[in-house]
Amino acid sequence: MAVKTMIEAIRDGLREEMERDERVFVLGEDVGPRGGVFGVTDGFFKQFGAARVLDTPLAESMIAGAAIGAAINGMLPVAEMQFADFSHPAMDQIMNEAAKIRFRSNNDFNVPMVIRMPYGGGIHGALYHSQSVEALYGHIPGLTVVIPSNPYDAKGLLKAAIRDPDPVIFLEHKGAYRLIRGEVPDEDYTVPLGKAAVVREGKHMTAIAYGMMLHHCLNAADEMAKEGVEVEVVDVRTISPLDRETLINSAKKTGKVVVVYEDNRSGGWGAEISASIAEAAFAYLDGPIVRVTGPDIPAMPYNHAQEEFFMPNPEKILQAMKDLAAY
Amino acid sequence: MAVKTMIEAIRDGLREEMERDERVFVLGEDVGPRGGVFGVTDGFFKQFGAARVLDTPLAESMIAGAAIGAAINGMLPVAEMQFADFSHPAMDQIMNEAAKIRFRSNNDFNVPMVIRMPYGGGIHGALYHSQSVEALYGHIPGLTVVIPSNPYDAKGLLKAAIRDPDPVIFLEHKGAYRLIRGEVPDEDYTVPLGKAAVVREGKHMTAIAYGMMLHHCLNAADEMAKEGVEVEVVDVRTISPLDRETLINSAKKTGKVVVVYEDNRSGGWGAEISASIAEAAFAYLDGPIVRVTGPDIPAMPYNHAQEEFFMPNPEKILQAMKDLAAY
Amino acid sequence: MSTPTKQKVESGSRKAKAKQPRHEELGLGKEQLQEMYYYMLLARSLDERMWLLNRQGKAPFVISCQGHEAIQVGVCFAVERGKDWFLPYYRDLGICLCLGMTPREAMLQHFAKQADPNSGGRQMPGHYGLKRLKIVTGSSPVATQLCHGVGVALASKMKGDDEVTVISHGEGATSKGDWHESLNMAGIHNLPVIFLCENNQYAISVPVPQQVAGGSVAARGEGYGFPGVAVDGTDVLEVYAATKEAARRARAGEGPTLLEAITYRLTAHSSDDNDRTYRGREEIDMWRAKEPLPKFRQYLLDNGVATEEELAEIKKRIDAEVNDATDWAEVQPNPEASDATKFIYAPAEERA
Amino acid sequence: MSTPTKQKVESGSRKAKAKQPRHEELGLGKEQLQEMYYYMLLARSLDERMWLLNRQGKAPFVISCQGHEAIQVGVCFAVERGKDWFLPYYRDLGICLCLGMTPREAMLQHFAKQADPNSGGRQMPGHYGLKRLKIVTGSSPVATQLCHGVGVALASKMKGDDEVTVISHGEGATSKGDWHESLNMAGIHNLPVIFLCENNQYAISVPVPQQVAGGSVAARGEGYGFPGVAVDGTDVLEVYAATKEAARRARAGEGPTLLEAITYRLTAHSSDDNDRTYRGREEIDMWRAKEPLPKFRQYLLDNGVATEEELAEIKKRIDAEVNDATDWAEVQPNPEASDATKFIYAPAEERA
Ligand SMILES: Cc1ncc(C[n+]2csc(CCOP(=O)(O)OP(=O)(O)O)c2C)c(N)n1
Ligand SMILES: Cc1ncc(C[n+]2csc(CCOP(=O)(O)OP(=O)(O)O)c2C)c(N)n1
Ligand SMILES: [Mg+2]
Ligand SMILES: [Mg+2]
Repeated sequence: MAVKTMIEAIRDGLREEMERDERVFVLGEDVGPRGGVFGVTDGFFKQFGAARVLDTPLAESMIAGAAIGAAINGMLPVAEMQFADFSHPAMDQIMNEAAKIRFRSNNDFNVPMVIRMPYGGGIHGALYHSQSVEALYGHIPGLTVVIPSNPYDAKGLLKAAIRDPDPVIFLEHKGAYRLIRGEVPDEDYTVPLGKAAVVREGKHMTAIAYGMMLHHCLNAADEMAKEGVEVEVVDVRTISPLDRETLINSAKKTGKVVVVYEDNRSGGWGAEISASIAEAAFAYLDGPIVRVTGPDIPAMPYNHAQEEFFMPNPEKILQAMKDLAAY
Repeated sequence: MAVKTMIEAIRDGLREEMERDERVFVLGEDVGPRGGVFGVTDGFFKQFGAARVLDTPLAESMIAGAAIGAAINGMLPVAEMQFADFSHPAMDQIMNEAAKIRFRSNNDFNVPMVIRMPYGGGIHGALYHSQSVEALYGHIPGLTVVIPSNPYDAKGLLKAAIRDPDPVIFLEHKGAYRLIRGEVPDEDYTVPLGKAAVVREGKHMTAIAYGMMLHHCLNAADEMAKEGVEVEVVDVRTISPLDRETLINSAKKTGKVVVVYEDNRSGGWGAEISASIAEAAFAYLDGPIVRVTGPDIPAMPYNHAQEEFFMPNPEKILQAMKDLAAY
Repeated sequence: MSTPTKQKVESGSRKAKAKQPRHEELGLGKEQLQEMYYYMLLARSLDERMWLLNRQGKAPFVISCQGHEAIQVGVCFAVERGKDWFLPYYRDLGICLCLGMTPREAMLQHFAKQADPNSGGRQMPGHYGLKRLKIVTGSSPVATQLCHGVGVALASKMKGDDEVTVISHGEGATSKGDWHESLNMAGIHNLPVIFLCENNQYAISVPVPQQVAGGSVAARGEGYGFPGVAVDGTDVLEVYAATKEAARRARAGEGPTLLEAITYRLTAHSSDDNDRTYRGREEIDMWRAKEPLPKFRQYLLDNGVATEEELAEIKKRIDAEVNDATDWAEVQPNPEASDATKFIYAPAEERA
Repeated sequence: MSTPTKQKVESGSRKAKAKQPRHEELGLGKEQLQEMYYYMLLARSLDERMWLLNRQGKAPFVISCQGHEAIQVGVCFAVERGKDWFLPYYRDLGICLCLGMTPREAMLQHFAKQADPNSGGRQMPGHYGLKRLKIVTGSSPVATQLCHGVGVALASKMKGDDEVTVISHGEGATSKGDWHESLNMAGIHNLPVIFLCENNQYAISVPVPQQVAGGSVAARGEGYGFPGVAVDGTDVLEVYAATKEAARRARAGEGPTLLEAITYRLTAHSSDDNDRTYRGREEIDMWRAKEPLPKFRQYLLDNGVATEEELAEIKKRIDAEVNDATDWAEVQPNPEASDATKFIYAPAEERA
């Protein structure tokens, strides 16, 4: 197995799906000759041509809406929002249209499409190139929202998303693109949507996270292990529909839960995770369900000090774990 | 004091503010001669003229964005989204612009504006005239999100919102417009933003809700009282920033909490309420934090049976309260 | 806004050439014309019945096609029904009927019955969607279907399918960002799309001068590099002719056409509206005089396309169909509460 | 996309009338012209320094005005600075300097320093906003400022203030719904707005033919009922003349103007871009030959507006200012982490 970065795994997955199925095509801003501003579609324009690697006008609502229409007429579009922060103009198309089409047509129509969005901060992207949007999309039934944390999952989940008959929002952490590496098999595989994964077993405490934060949790768990506290780390992977069973089982097993997310605290997706556990695992809990999150400020600042202030990191998580362990 | 409906109280509050301060003006679709599709601005066109009661083109993003600009240039716009369900095209302007302007300009600019949106279901409005949107906007720091449950609060909160120097999303439950009546003083008053209210005291259990659901909770609490269970009912009033203190104090006092919201369950605003309590009041809890919510389906159906299936109501709440009381 | 302005009529009514009636010039025969009349009257009759049922408390909501019949029927007859795609909006009862939605199906929707083929009673009336007829499911948010239609047409082009996509909407919809983004995209890719604007002078209460800067929707075509054509939307033959040309262009790879069909909304916006707050009797009367149905009726009689008897026969047939549809649909089963959780995602076996 | 097409030049370069130099015809004197040149060169010099600092690892990001200087300076000199409102975008360093942002302030922003008057180091460089100069705070999402500008102008009109609002943006921004919604609103209310499109042929990598259906931004004005004017954006006097007329119209209550100033983006999109993936050397060279700065320099010399010595003096002054700004700003304090929670809402005492 080759070791790849996140971005390579995503690129490979997308390319293989385009090779496998003629109906798959990509559309978005600068995905053509430029290969996407992060290079996910690097080389695609040459390999697949302008028709299947479509540079669109700067119009996110149209990108999402045209993808819906193309999906209805037999294609399998993979749209790119250049940054998750710029997906807001498409929220009407994504939330009110894509998410509701199977439901509102009583199963007559469905929308097999994927919208990829680079998200997340810590990359000097400031207010508008750092946002987390999973809480907004995760709230909308009809959408499947995915966040991979490692190259293996990224490729397998992306393939599953492209083959899924319903709209999938596929969020890729920008900080992880080149930083996170891992083994990826050469043969075709998928990772099932809707399933969380226990990526580290432990019995004293559960840490729940996804995307970049998963790695910070693993780092913090390593530290905790040195002090004899075995932290079970759960990778949510599919934000919505949420695999409550896996999360709740882990919470029941350890009795203590830390939920970590990069998004600002209030109404972040970890609130749903916490509430689900508070409702279903109350009798098993030995301590409060603790959240380590971005602060409730409007967005991530550009300057280094304030960006660092915003981002959860292993130290902040470790502190919360220690406090909870001592509860 | 006169008894008024919600809609009368809102209309009075808005009219009085326009009379009090020339900078206040309304803009939106059909707010002019038509007086708004629900009649909130009925008579305003005649009283204040076309310039201050501005019928806009059908363009929600522009409505929100132009309100931002007008606020920056010294006016106090009160924009109307005809239905909360149609505010999605304006989410970029509301979330990425209005919410972040004071922050991003380091306090150089601010945006004193209000966006009113009728929300909520149970009125045969189907998928697109029934939605709850407080979880989406509540998640965004920089916005203040308000939901009044009664005419007194509606008028007082609207006045506070108009006088507030930052953007306020003001959500009005359509089902409550003509149904909910209450005493409203003639003299000028405001109800402070950011403060929840304990509207019924109790010691055995806390029910937390807002908008229409608050009334269903009160009804259910009446029933519980007959069985000797005193339910404390808390009206959240300001969704965000959330008055955690009042909610947590009540939870600590009673040890049992039911959170009720009409929105679909996953990632609804009650998840934040639940998570906040699970984190801060754990040691005081005598039972799981229970949620009574709309189901996780894409939206409210039009036909009666399925609409009823969607809406939380006093019976469903009562059942949850009984179960929790027995825990 | 009071009179229908004909900004630019590029096709239609070429009166010259001796006395050949317009329909013959257009290659339309007696049978087709009678069928067009049938659909116009069917749409009107069903629509009127829907209002009646609403007033009787049997259906909470109506939104009307009255005044739009000539546009909707004219357009449908000029394209290839069953092969071409439609993205209608809530006024397009006439379009859906022409494409093959039956009166019974229309009434199933009106009563929000379980068997409503558009949505199983989930959506409000007027929210169409029938895959078998290539009518793409629509929503309430205005103008979103423009983007979908552009995507449908893009897919047709990518697959090499000879399909035209008709996207209809009101003039209020032209103010939305989605409208612009879609026309721009269609123009860039020369997509086989007909943008059909049914300009009925009002968006609920807001009249054209407050809605459309410059006053003309058709005038905007040029800015996107394709023709914008305004036609008299009360004249079914004029609409037919303009659509025929737009469809020809689309099929020939010449790209989109923006068609503005000018008419008047004869009813209130919907059963929830009260139009007396914003428009006067005289204006309505003035437009009533130009109504599409009597005008076409007269044309049929004047040109010997139909006799009074034939027209009476058509009306009788329609009355029977409307009665049948109403009576039949009313007693069909209502949706089950528990079915509300169905069809959110594909069943597990269809998933990857 | 290779050559600057002049779709429609309604004003500017009226060559006729004997030999009067263009600037005199426009009522501009020697001092103003030298000042214009000063600002163009100042913008270019600061911009170049910013790239240098970026390459030295002292600033993570640059986005450039190179190629846009004639537009930005020409526009500013044609309106009333200090009185009129501006909603610039990230390329408008030249506009902000002309309006009174100092080189030191520009460098505070570039280094994201605490004292950065645009955002206190919170936003990326190029995200301007200075209330004292009536420069409205901008964001990254493209085209949102169009709506704000329309609102600013609406407020001016409501209050009876004699203010013009200039809203600038790239040609990529014209594809956004907000662009259309704003032009429509401005047209309906005849607002005193200048929509300034700085068409530099690319939106990151996407060239005009894939961005603008029909190929001309200016051609879209007509559809909104107001003039669309295309000018050579490398010619500061042509931009000045067209803006002067647009501002006159706005102040006279004649409504908005859509001004398309055609130029070329001389650098990569930003320091994060690599433009060799999508455009060739020859194209860049061809445009380099039309650069705004040498062209204007030559004009000044040819028309006796400035001597080589005077120009050298200007350059010297600018070099000193750029050095001073860099050195000074670099050592100013960085923002404090704990200040990140400030200024989300008004302080309690300002609230109702
Ligand atoms: C995005 C959005 N905003 C507002 C509404 C409410 N609304 C429904 S129909 C309508 C007017 C539409 O006017 P027009 O496009 O002219 O169509 P018409 O009804 O006149 O045929 C409005 C404002 C909506 N459905 N969607
Ligand atoms: C809504 C939105 N989508 C995408 C982006 C990413 N982006 C930043 S600048 C840009 C291109 C803008 O091109 P143009 O308007 O022509 O301005 P230019 O940079 O050429 O001056 C893009 C796609 C963004 N900032 N906002
Ligand atoms: Mg209309
Ligand atoms: Mg550009």
